[in-house]
Amino acid sequence: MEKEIKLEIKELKKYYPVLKGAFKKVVGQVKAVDGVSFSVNKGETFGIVGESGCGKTTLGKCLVNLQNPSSGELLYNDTETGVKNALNLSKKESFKMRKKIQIVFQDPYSSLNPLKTVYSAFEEPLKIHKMGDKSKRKKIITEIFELINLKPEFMHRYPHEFSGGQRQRICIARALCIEPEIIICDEPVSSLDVSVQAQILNLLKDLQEQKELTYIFIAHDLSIVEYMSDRIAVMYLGKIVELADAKLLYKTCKHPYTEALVSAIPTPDFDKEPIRNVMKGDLPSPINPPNGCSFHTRCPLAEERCKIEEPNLKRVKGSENHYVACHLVSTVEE
Amino acid sequence: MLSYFIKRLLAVIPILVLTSIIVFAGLQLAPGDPLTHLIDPMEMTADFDREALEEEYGLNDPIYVQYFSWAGSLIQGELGYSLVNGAKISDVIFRRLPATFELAGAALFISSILGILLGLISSIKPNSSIDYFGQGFGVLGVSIPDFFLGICAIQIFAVTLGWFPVGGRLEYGTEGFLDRADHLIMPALILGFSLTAAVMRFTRGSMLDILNKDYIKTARSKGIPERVVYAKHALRNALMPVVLILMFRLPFLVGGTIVIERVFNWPGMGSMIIEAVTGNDYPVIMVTTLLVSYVILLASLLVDLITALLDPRVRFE
Amino acid sequence: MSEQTILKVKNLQTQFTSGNKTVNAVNNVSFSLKSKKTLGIVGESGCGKSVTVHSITQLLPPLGKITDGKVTYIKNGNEIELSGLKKQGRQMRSIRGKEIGMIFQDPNTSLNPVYTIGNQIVENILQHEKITKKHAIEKAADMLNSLGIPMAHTRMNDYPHQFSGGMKQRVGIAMAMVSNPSILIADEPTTALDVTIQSQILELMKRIQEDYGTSIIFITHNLGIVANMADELAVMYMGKIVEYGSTRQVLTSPKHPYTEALLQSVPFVGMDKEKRLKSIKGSTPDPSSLPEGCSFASRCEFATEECKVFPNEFHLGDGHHVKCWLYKDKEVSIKKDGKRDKIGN
Amino acid sequence: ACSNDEKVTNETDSLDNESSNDNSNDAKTEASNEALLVGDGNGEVFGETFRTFWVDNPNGIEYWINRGLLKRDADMKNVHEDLAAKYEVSDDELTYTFTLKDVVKWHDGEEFTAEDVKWSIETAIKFPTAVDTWYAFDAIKGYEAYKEGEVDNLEGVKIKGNTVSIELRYPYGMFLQKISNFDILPKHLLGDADIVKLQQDPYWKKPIGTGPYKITEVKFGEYAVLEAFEDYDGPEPNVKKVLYQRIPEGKVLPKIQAKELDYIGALRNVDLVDQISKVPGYKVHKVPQIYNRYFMVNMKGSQKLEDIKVRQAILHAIDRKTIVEETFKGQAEVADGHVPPSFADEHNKNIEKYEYDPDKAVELLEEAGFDFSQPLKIAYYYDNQETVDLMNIVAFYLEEIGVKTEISLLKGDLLELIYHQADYDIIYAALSQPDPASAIQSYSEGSLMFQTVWDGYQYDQVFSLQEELAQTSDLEDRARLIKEIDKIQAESLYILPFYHMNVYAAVNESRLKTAGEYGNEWVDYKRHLENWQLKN
Amino acid sequence: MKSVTTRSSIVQKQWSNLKRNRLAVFGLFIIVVLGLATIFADLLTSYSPNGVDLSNRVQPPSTEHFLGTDKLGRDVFSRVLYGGRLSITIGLCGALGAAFLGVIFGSIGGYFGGWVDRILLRLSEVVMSFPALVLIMIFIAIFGQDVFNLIIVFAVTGWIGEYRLVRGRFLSLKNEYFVESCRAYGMSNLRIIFGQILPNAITPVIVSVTLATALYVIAEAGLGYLGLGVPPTTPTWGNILNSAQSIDVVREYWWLWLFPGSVISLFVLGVNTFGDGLRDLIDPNQ
Ligand SMILES: Nc1ncnc2c1ncn2[C@@H]1O[C@H](COP(=O)(O)OP(=O)(O)OP(=O)(O)O)[C@@H](O)[C@H]1O
Ligand SMILES: Nc1ncnc2c1ncn2[C@@H]1O[C@H](COP(=O)(O)OP(=O)(O)OP(=O)(O)O)[C@@H](O)[C@H]1O
Ligand SMILES: [Mg+2]
Ligand SMILES: [Mg+2]
Ligand code: NI
Repeated sequence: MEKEIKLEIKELKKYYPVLKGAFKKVVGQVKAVDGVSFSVNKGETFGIVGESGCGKTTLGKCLVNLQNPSSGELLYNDTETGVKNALNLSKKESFKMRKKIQIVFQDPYSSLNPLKTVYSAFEEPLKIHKMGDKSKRKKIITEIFELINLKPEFMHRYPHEFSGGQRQRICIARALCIEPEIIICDEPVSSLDVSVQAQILNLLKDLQEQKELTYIFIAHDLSIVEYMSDRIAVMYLGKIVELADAKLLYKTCKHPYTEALVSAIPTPDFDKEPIRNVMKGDLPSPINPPNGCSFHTRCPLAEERCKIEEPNLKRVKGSENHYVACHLVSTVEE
Repeated sequence: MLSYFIKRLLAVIPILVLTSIIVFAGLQLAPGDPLTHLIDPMEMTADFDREALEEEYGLNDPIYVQYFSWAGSLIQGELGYSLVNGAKISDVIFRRLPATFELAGAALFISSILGILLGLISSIKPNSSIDYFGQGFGVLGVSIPDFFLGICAIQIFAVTLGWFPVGGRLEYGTEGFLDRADHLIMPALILGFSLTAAVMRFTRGSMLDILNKDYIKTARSKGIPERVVYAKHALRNALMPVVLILMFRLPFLVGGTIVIERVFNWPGMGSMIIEAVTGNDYPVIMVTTLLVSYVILLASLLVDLITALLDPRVRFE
Repeated sequence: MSEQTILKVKNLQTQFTSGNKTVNAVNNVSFSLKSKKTLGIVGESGCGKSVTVHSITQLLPPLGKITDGKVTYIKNGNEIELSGLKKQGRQMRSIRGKEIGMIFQDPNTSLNPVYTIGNQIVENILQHEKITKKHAIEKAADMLNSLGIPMAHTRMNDYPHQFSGGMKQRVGIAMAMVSNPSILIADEPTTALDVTIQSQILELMKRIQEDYGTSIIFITHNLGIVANMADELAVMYMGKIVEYGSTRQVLTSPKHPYTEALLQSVPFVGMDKEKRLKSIKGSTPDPSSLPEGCSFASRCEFATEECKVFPNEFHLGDGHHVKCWLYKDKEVSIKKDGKRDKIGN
Repeated sequence: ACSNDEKVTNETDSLDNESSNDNSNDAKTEASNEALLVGDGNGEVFGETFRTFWVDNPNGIEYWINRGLLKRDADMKNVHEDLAAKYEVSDDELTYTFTLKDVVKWHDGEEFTAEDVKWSIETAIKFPTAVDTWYAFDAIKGYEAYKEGEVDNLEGVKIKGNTVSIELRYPYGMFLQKISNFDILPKHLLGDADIVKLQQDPYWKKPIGTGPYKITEVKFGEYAVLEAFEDYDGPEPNVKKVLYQRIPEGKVLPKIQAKELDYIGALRNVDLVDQISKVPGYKVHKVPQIYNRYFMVNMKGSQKLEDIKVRQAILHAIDRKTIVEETFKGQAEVADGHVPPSFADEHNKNIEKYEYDPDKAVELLEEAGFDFSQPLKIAYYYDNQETVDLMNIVAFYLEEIGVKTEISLLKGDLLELIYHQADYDIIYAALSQPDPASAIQSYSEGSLMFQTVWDGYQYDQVFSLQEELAQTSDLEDRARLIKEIDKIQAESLYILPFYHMNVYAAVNESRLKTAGEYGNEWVDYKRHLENWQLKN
Repeated sequence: MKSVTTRSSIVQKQWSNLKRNRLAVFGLFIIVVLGLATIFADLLTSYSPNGVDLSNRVQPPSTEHFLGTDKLGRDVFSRVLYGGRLSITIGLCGALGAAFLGVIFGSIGGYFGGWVDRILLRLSEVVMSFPALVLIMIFIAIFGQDVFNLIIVFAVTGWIGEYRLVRGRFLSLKNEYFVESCRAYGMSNLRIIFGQILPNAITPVIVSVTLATALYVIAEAGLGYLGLGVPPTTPTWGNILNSAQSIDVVREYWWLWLFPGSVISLFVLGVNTFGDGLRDLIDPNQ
């Protein structure tokens, strides 16, 4: 089956200025996202993992236009109008774009305005995008409520009357109600209790099936990303260090960082070797990322070359869908 | 630390300039005319030479010239002359400032010590009777207008009991501080009263806040005695916002000084400001407000410094 | 049993009262900690894990109160009843830090920002040992060094904000361990940390246990971590221990429906994508208005009428206990000494 | 000179002084035993610096330390020699010749000369706020040219040895009285100062004069110590030392009750005078002085009061007698004109009186077709409590007869607000004047009032009387003219007279024996300071 | 399941919480009693606040004149009531005006950040470095004594508190996910600011307005005492106290200052305790 590319990112960068002093002089830059390229196919789930602060959220926000990328291209394949670079759209077009890509945030507690009823949380986006009149909107919302397994009579309640899991379902539903094609899930379960995480993950899977949605699934928990995604990108300090099919990644990870990540995942599986590859040191500051391979400061295998030369993301030799940015892995130029 | 201080100092400069411009501009807006305070308008005759007068007071230069000549001479320490009585402002301030500093300083000293102490006591046993007493005192302190309290105090302690003089600061023949301490006690206490209450309330709130912090739990988990937990771990953290609030309260203190000086006939800057305002004495208003605001800015610098001393996060910023 | 018990908690009940609401944050909890072993406590947020361990050292928030139960610390055969001590009394304080060290969840907030980390560690030493300050500093530096903080001597003059999260947690551990306590209570010590840092800290804690022979109470909500860390495991739900046993027992053959569901609701690496996760319906009830009976009943797929009454504890052998009516018939009645090791009512 | 004294009663600055309850240290008691303790009833004395003696109501201390060529009697009419040994007036009353005393020394030892006199007159003409000399110095020959700076020399003033002759362009009836109130300042100290910046000269920090006392110590805002001047050319004063204190009004009574004040003049606070008179040993003396309270009518801007009946009605509506009796406890009199009865010669008993008669007031208003729906705008510009009280009383009485009122306090550029914007129907004023002629001066052609808000209401009869008055020096003629002008005022009511306030001086008679003459505190008159004596 | 909660039931719940705070209820009681008394002053006294009665000057309290009479024979009780009406209005309007400015500036500065914010911040620092009373006095000297001017002046000099509060709230709230998601589906900035964030930032402002009202009532009294408040011919609490500047009033006519002063203190006390109660309700930690 020929895969249809839904979204393609080329060399996306987002630098935040570091301001200092009374005059707010720019003294440096946080390279939150530093040259990321990938493409997402229609209907797939593209997972992104990485440690805290590596730029996952920033990337996600860039994709939905909540942050203006510093540079790069964001090609969006609209079912109606074809491929467009989402970064240089007119105001009107970008408003339309918003309808197509939606985002679900990490914290369902702060994702809903505590002073607005859930109903109005749904109604606002519908109103803004002029979807239907009052009764039509009510119908849409009622349907959505059923879709997420909530009783429609809860519609007029305030967010604080819902549990975390319910809220996250509401957030997902709200993102869905304007019928987007892509949903970015930024750590949608990490602030939920373990017992309700599964509800959300299952719901996301069900919805994807029903609505042919494309997901970009962000998390720092490799096991969850792996479970949810078709392909996974591993981020480190604003860059993708490894990108592969989910099944492959866990078994045949190439990058030392991915290895460390995989081995650090605690599993309640007694047969698994306990922690074997403890990585030294902390994540360096993205303000002054190390030269060369940004991972070399923590890499157990680092060589001289790694300190000087920055590795590019290249395809792993002998593997079709597996890319890695490491000097120590034999790759092929494309 | 030094460089931090210098940086803070430099950051204040634009505010200083802005302040002076605002003060100047504001007073240009004033329709007031000091001339009519020299001579009753009813006595003015038709051939009264107004222009000469304006020239006498330099009121007819273009505005920016007035500003620059004013600002220029300010920098040289030349503060100008009062329109109303022709006195050299620097002389007047020099004469009045010590009185105000004495009063405000005493009030600030008393109230910060007392306020912090009371707040601390209150916070250690929240909802105890001591705490209720403290809270009651706190809310009373911020509720009673200080001049009213002053009037009551005069009536009770000066008029009825005769413990303290009715007002004033010094008199013919008295020189030393102790000679006039009896004049100072009542106004300083009254002026400090509401500040004490405010500081007390704030210290209490801040302490209760800090006592909920995780690191207090950590400290307790080490088995150190409660008094060390309070004195070492909680107080220093709680003090930072208190120092800040003291700073924020400083303008109130100055405002209070104005009123209290009036109540107690204290010959300080406050009465001078009132006089200048009622007399439309521009130069004096300008210079004194500017001076007061600079003192407050200076105090804010000081507060920053203290905060930096108390809080390494600021220091190493 | 050959293993020595070092801490015994019996029928502990801790309440929070605010206004007219009373929350039984910890309800009838009993467990014991064996010397040089690790006891894991898992459970969802708000199930009472922290309150349980804070009750041991009586470090409860102002509104919290131990209303029932006994906490006994056993040192060299001497039993000290901690629950009978005065909250801030000398005896209680001599236990804290000296006998029982604690590490908290968020290293970013659990260190006092205005004192150097050296100061904060030394404080603990000087409180419990009669040595000179110089010695204490030496000792603290050694401790930090052994926990993998390079140049410990100079770094001791740094303030917490100059440290990264992982380093701060190491400082926290150093602070708890520096007086060489017999028990270390770690309240979700890695939840706020990244996976890679988390594994560093976990390694460290294991090493400490080996080096110092410390008994550890390890709180987490991550089943993966307990599998690695704990010898015994208590699963808590709404203030009660619903299942208790060796880690292997509990994780490989979970008995309580809650434990079981919990295990099946998290994906693990390499899991079959097509397989649906098991989701527990509903969410945790409001702790201030718990229904009668088994508090899990409303979410339990096996719930019956019986669950309207709170289940007894059933002993399934090898120290595996569960509180669920499903096991009322499966209880192995080994009453060796005539006494039934009963946890519940 | 006269004064805007109302404004200073609200004096904030204040200073130290002793309360009745404080009986502190010996040094002070000693000091007070030997010194005459004088209070500044005026309230504005040397707050921050001394003010140029020529401006309106400057310090109150200058009468102790400085002098003019002549000195008036306490009744403000006749004059005597002071710095001048003798004076002559030419028959046409255009030339005045003053022969100075031979040896007069300034406090710094320098000799007083005719140069000082000439310099003082010239400088005062150029000094903008030298109120005292208005009108009088205008009459000097060459005034215009000198004032405009066309010439360097004032033509009318000539000196020859120790005589000074002043030539006028036209007769000025009050010239001698005016010159008697004019302080001569030392040219050798102030001669080089920029005239418009004269006030800023360091001289004013501790001024010197030729008077019987010199300043030895000043604490601005608090007190000044005066000592007898050893080279004084007149009789040596009995009292060698004077402690001149600045006392806020509120502190006068405690001070007096503690017997820490021997003399204080210019007392106007009714309650205070009442209470002082009850303190044993003290006596209050009523001072012959004109101090009037009245309303000016806005004749031009306000159509409402155009009809004289309305103006009459306002006076009829207000029970001035009760106000005077109740709130002033008899320390004031209802005014019909501008000259109080105490100036018997100039007081006109036969002028129109407007008694309290609300019914008549209503009647008059109705006759005049007064629009009761529009409020009467009352303005005032003194912001003290007493004025506010009076405004409230006036408003109350007017509202009793159905006239709405709108009271506003003018602030800011008063000249502009009063004379040009003039957004009021009546405006309150309270002025003290040294003599009857000055009291009626706003009814002269040169007054700002006539030139602005009374514009168009020419009053030829008054103007010619005023002109005659200005040129007449004969006291009887003057009295007649003043009476006449006052009568016209009372009939035309451009000014609504309210009352004459009494002014008092308080003396601790158990300690101080004064010469028994008390005049207008704001004017230089013969106090016979050298005869003052401290008992015991 | 729980019954459906509506906004009014939230209010009800808060109200019942408030009721439990006895001090706050006490404060509210004072506010209501004094407020009603001033509103219905004409029912409580037959004397006009400006009714001069020169034959009855400075009478001590009696059955006829409940709180005595002043120097013009006006009934002090009536003046205190009518004066309170204006004083409370001034205080409240001043506080509301200041809050309005503070909220607008704070929302705009906090939401947009950048140079707008920096300018506002500098401005607030400058305003803050002037003592409010001095600033107010200068403003009054410039614009004249007038009730409306006084309110404006209070607003112009008093917005800093609310500004900082709202700005702070905005700074933290603008990064909350619910705001981000509003932006994600394309809501306009104005709607986000005023429709979404502001309601969440407004509760502390309510407390602040309450406490500011107390502050301004005191400020009005202080200014009136100094003779710099509203025109002295209008009775307000401050202007009534103006007479207490002279020591003989303090000595001899205690009822002229003791009663109005006590009423001010009582009212402010009520407002403060009520404000504290409200704050406890909103932020139980403080
Ligand atoms: N608005 C901002 N201004 C400046 N720096 C920012 C901003 N937002 C994020 N950053 C910085 O960019 C980097 C990447 O942040 P981002 O939130 O994208 O990380 P993340 O991978 O989502 O982390 P987490 O797992 O904690 O959510 C961080 O170092 C962060 O400090
Ligand atoms: N300070 C407090 N005041 C009132 N109730 C409290 C307080 N602390 C805890 N509780 C109650 O005790 C219960 C258990 O809290 P506890 O902190 O022990 O949970 P936990 O299992 O540690 O959760 P987490 O995983 O979030 O740390 C909570 O549900 C709460 O209702
Ligand atoms: Mg993130
Ligand atoms: Mg916890
Ligand atoms: Ni005069």
